[in-house]
Amino acid sequence: MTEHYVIIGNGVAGNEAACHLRQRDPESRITIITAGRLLFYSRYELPRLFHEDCDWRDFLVNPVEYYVENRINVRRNSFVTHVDAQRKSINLAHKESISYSQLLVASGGATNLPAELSDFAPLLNRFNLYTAACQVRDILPKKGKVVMLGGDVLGLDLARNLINEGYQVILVATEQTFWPHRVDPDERKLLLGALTDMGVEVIENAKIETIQEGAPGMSARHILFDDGCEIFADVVMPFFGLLPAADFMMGSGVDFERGLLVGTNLRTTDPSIWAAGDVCQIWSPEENQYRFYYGWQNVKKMGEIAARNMTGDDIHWETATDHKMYIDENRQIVSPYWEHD
Amino acid sequence: MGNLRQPVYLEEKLEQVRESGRLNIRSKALPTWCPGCGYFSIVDGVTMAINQLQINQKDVTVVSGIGCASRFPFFLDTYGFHTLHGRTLPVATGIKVANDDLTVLAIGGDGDAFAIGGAHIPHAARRNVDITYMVFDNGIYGLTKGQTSPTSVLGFTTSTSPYQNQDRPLNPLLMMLSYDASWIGQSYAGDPRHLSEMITQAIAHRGFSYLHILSPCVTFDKTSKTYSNLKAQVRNLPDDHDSSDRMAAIGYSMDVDTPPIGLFYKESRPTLSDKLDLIVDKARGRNARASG
Amino acid sequence: MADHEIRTIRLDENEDFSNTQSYGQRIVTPVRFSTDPRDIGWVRENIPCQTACPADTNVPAYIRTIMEERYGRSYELNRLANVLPGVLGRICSRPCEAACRHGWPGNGAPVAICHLKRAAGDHKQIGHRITEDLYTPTGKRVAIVGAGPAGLAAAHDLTTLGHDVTIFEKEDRPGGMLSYGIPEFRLPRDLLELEIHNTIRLGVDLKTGVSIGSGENDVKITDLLRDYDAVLLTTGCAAAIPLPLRNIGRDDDVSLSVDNVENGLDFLMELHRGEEKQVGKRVAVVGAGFTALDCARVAKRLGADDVAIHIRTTEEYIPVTKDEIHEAKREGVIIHGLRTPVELLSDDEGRFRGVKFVQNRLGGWRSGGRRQAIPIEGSEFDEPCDTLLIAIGQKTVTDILDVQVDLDRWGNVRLGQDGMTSIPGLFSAGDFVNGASTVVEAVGHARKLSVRMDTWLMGRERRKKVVKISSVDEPLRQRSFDFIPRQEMPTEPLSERINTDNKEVETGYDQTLALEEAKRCYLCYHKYEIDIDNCIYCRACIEVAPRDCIKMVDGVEIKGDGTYGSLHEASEWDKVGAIWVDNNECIRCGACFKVCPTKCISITRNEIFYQDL
Amino acid sequence: MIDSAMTETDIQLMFCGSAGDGTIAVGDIFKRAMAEAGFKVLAFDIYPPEIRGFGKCISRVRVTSRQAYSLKHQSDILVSLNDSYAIPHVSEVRDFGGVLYDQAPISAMAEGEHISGHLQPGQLPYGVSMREVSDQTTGGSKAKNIVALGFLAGLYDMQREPFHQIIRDKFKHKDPIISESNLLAFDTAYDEGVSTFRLDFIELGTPERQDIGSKVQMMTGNAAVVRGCLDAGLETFFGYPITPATSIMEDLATDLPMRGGRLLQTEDEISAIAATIGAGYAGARAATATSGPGLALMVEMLGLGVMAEVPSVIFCSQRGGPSTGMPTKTEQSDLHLAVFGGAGDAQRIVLAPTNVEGAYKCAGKAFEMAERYQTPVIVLLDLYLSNRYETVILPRQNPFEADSSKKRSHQERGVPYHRFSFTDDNVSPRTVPGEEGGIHTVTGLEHNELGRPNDQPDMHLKMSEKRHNKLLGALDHPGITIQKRFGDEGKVDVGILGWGSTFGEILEAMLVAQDEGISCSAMKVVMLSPLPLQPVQEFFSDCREILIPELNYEGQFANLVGSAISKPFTRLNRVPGVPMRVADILDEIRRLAAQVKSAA
Repeated sequence: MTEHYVIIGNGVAGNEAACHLRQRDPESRITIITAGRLLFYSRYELPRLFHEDCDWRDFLVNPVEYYVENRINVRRNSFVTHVDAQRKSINLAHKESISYSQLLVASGGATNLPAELSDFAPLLNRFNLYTAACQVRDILPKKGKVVMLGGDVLGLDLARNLINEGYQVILVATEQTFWPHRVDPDERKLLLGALTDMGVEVIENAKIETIQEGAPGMSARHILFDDGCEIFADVVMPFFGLLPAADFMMGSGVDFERGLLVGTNLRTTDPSIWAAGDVCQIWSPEENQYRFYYGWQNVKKMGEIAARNMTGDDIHWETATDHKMYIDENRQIVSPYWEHD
Repeated sequence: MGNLRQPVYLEEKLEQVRESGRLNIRSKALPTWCPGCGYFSIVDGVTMAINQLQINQKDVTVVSGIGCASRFPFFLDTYGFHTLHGRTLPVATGIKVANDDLTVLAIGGDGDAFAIGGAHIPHAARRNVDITYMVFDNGIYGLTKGQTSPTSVLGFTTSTSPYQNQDRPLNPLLMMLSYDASWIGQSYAGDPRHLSEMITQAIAHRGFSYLHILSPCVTFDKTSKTYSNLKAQVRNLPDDHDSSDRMAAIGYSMDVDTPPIGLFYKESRPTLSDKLDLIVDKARGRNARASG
Repeated sequence: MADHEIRTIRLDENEDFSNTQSYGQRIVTPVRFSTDPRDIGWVRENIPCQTACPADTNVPAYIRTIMEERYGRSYELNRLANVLPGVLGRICSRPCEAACRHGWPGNGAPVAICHLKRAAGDHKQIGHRITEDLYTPTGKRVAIVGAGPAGLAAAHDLTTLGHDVTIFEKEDRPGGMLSYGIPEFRLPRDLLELEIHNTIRLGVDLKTGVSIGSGENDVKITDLLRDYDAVLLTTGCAAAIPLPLRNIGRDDDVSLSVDNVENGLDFLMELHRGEEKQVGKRVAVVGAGFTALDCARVAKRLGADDVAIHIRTTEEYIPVTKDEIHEAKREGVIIHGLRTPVELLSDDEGRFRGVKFVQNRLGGWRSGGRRQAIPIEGSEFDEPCDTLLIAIGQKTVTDILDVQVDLDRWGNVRLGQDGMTSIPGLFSAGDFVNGASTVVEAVGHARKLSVRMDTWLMGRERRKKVVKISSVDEPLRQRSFDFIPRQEMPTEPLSERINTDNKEVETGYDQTLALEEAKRCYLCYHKYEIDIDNCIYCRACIEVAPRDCIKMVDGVEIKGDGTYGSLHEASEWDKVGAIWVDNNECIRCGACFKVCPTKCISITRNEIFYQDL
Repeated sequence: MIDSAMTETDIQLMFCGSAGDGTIAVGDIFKRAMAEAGFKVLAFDIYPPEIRGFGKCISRVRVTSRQAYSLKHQSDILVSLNDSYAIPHVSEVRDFGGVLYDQAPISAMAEGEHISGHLQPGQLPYGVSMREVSDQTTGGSKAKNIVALGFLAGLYDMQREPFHQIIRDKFKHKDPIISESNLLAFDTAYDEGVSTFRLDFIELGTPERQDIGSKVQMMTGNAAVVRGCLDAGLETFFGYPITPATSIMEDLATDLPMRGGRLLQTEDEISAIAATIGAGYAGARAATATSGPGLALMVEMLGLGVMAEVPSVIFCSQRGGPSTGMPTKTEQSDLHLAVFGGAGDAQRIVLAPTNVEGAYKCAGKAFEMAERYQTPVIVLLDLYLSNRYETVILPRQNPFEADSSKKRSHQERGVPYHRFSFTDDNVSPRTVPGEEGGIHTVTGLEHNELGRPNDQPDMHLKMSEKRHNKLLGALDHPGITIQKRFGDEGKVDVGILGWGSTFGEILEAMLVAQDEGISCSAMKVVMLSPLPLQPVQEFFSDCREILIPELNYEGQFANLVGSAISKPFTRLNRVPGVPMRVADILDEIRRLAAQVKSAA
């Protein structure tokens, strides 16, 4: 029997793993399962939508032929509902079940939305997927006004792009601002100052009372703060960092806290199930706790480690130092998490 | 409500069905008729009859023409011959003449029997070929997706009678009574118990037996011969009906509004094979055997 | 078969038809009573909500009566199983909903069984008539110790069985945890008092403020055993388990020695006794049950800014409803997972200033689908806070006993086969036996124990469990009902909650919502059967089936206890012995019934019924 | 002139499902809606012989702004209504094309049974809640097809209105609730489609509007036959249901009585042709329609028609043979039977249209010719042409002569009537029953000018000459193209000679070859009997290499041509039961062109 490697997730970790799996086991079957409808594309490139005429084909990391040549079956538009670790099978929402010999969970992170804002979810726009990004592009008028809640590095990347294109950006700063950077109060002050210099309007210490749809003919969104202040905006977007997207692992028996808990070899508590990327919490022997690591390079490395260990190697994740956000000579803020291949 | 009076438990019932052996007479493949088709009832009835009469499956040959009903041989585990449209009876006659030991069932729909094949019926009947001819009458052409048939009722609307059928339907039982068929009965697909009983009798009869089976076409007939209409119409022949009384049978056959089901007419007379044997005997100069 | 009898009974012998025009007429319907294990097993396998309910509530029946807008009848059907429908319609742990067939994969969300239970109570007529089947007085006297859910349930059942019941309650008001442990914003007190009163007014002698124990002024168990024919202990688990910490003794309770550190249960009980309670700005709660959540939400209402619940495992494994977690989070409560408190922190002046936690990882499985938490060495960290509420569990208090009864290794009372403790005539029920569990489990246990007590008191069994099978003429559901989404429970807006501290958060279904939700119930007590003798195997039913619920079968698994297991499907025509409704997959939509050409599909209603012997 | 801002449209959809899924029906709604919107449509359905429940159905629809001649080999969009049938066809969808399928089917399935696992990397998946939406809106799963259609229409920003109109029309004979619930299903899915982000690169574009002064219509070959019959004044029709000709009778059953005509469904083909000839004898324009097996039954009676010189029109839509063969598959293998079938020397006129518009023309002209030349006329269609949809422009003026019979001149009146008199054009003036002074008898026996039986050798010779030579007049019959040449003029390297429905594929292949720089030309022959020999011979002499592609095993048309012309040619015979692939013809053209080059 040839091995069947199944990868849940079509991002950096999953695709990096698929690539290594193919190199190390040329005979095997490799299946990537993803809820999305597209092949692997770079989310880092999405802000390009605001200054170029481009579509998803321009964001593809690998050409279509790559998947044919490497016999990587990307099952798109497929939703995993349950993983049965005992029978080594995966149930998909359309009632098909797929068996695996080794499973890599690399389903990444979903946009975090704090519970107190959950009531307003329908009024918020995301920027996590190509389709969501296109939606923002399509509804945002020229020189339109964007309100960012939180302001993690993904949001700040978008913010600097929007500013350059002449849009207005208002940042409602919270403790998740600069996520996943750990920023002390002094640093925070400096960075927020730099943001203001760049043209971002920063609002600190404000608590949102409600978000409403704007009146007809007015701006599309209306935000009210508890101190009575209000803002009108065309788009309101939450950037509170990412939460692991692995609800389908509930009940599988694999240990799970906020993310899948894995050892430094990226194996979960099930010998045939591995995890990599934003979905996993890796044990850090130095810090004596499970930790998340973000960014293209980190995640890519995880994909490689998982793939190699799945095929018999025994290599380990080494705790990476946290990246710092800094201000460059042009008074622009820079995050190492923005770097990608 | 039956299960309140007499509790039924699945495994006991399954055992009973399996023990009977009638499942073995079915094909492996599922019938391709539309779900709900009355013809399913007929397959079931035939398997029960063959089973009950303890006829060896290999000695059964089913001959049919073209049409939904004529798919029948494919759904039994017996010998079968799916011939041309309307040409069922000549083929069946040939088989019977060649081998008198076979139990030959001829199957056709109302179109196959009375439209294109109508010319053959009187001759098969008067010769008293020892076959069982079952006509599944749903009053419509199913295989060509719903046109009128010779037994479609007056006023029936189909794709070829968009201004309603203006021709009176045939009365097959009356025809058969006048064609001299030696066993004539009628049953209804919605009453599986009665149906299997009638099929059993028809097969058991020696001579040309004609069983007319009323059955709905659930796909193309939503108004005329539906289960609910037929159920409301059919009634049993009175218990005191004398099946040797042809005039009485003719009387009942004329009742098309509330068709009676049961055995209409039955007589015993030499079959085609008997007569062929007689001719052989005559040709060889021997005395004819005692007739009958 | 002797197991079956056919009787013709008047329907209103068991059912109240007072809201229909047929009252007074003789309505007869054929009914079969069966004790066949296959029929009893069917009910157990096919009515998952009822099977999951510790009190054995006939859920489909009460939801069906809501559909008929007979709220009073629905409420009474609930009372047959538990005496506190309005209470459990709010705070039940809802094991039924976890089991509900509507919540199975592919079927959508479970029916809001609990919310409907509440709706039955909310919308019954004012002056609604209560139905009690009262037995002739037996002359037996029973003493019940503790007027919590278990005590009240037992008091009700024993009274209706004809016994004279006296309840001794230590507190000023009856209700136990219901009165003292659960905040008013989850359970309004006027409702609680009404439902308790419904039991007491049957003739129960309730003595409050009477302490049972070994103290000087206490009433002694031995006295009770002497004065009564039987004594039932339902004192529950009213003692908080102390928080184990490093550097303190096993039985030391920090809540007694450190200011601003309290046991959550005591905190709630004192609050409900009417004491003024205060919390600091930052409140930490440790524990993972309803008590922990209640403490956190109360703290929020008492003015705390930051309230966090610290749990040892993760949210996935804590035994509370998801709704409750969601509401708490909406009110601003934060939940931190994988941490265990190890030390209390204090400032230079010795004042409590926070908790030292250790990071955990998940370990092996514990019973009930829960997980172990294993501390990670050296991963301690400090969490500053002003108030600590400890809600890590409750235990029984056995020092009230002046007699020696056998206990199990967890310190709970051990019962014999007949439901009796090791002391003749002394029974026990509820949390006092089972350890801290849920209200519905306490009620259910007390109910079962009452029957055993009755058997012991009377010297014979008086009732027998049978399946009552009655025919149903046609499907009572429409396919469109299956697409109604689960109706969300309306709640007070956040702004209305914190400032008006005791306003009930959930406002209840109105009649429209209740009707919509009731329609969703599959009415699993309906059983669809095919008469094989009349089936022509035409598959018309399979064609219209909404799910893979009608199967071609060649056999059925019979389990060791004589009940049915799964169907053996056949794909080859010559193996298909029957076409059969897989009632486990069946969602009772009635599509097959309508389409069958030979009308060979029948529907029966299958209900657990207690026959007098 | 095409506005440069207008996008040229050329998209092809494929609906694939099991019989009973409404595959063909949904294809029908789609193409009608597209035609309604002003596009050119070419469509062809494939379905199984079973009534329902089993078997694969495919409906392919090509939507273009300018006329297309055949279906494309790769579709832009596949809609799966049944995954097990659709999976083998996934490879027929182009890169960056879309695949629509049911997101939540009813029962659990093993790995690989769902179509989403079979998509090629470049193709784009669109999961649609077909069953669920159908269930919610109509209370059953029957409207899955409508849901798929609604989603598709929403996804590609098609206008709702044409679809609404066609759906209403489709259900107009049913309970209005059914129509409404289907519309609701369509709209619900449409909204879902609109809100679904489209990722493929399929643009519908805009239809090319022409001011043609006449309504563009979309119809099948069989429908065109019906229109031709009606425009030519058909009075009586007799028929017996047979695939793929049944719909001619079905449509006439509705339409003919509206014009005062009469239609009778006879008990078999034998009686159908008999009644047709009887009506023809009585002077009515009469016709029947059948397929190969029915024609085989009719040939005896056809012989009577030839012998008795009674006009009749027989439409024969060919399907896979011999015998019952492949009733729902297309083939061009009844040419021998149509041209030669029957007892004795029984020559008749045989017309074979190449497209839907031609089917209309031939149908109408067949009546003129039958009447004018007093003979049975067979119009030879095939399943592909009978069932395929094309948008056509029918002339505003009725192009057919109402009465083309040769009547007795004034001078001839009063003298004894010779029904079979010898004349210059070999056609005898004819009377019909009821006409004064024209009483006569016809018979299947050989006869003299009076119609009396006569078996003298010279009479049989003269009558045989008469019966054959009178048909030559049909070669110059006005108003009908009996052959036509396309492509390069004059001497060419490769010439393709074709007939019937396959000529569409031939024309597409020839156009591609021309674009590739191959000197080539194509000729269609519409009249197969009598054969227009002279233009065919000229074509042969103009072309260095000749290719004759046809959908039969024996090369029946090639045999017909080869028996008259001695020059060698190449045959291309295929019997797949489906239309010939353009690529196959093109390969052969390239091969022959290379052969010519290397010889030079």
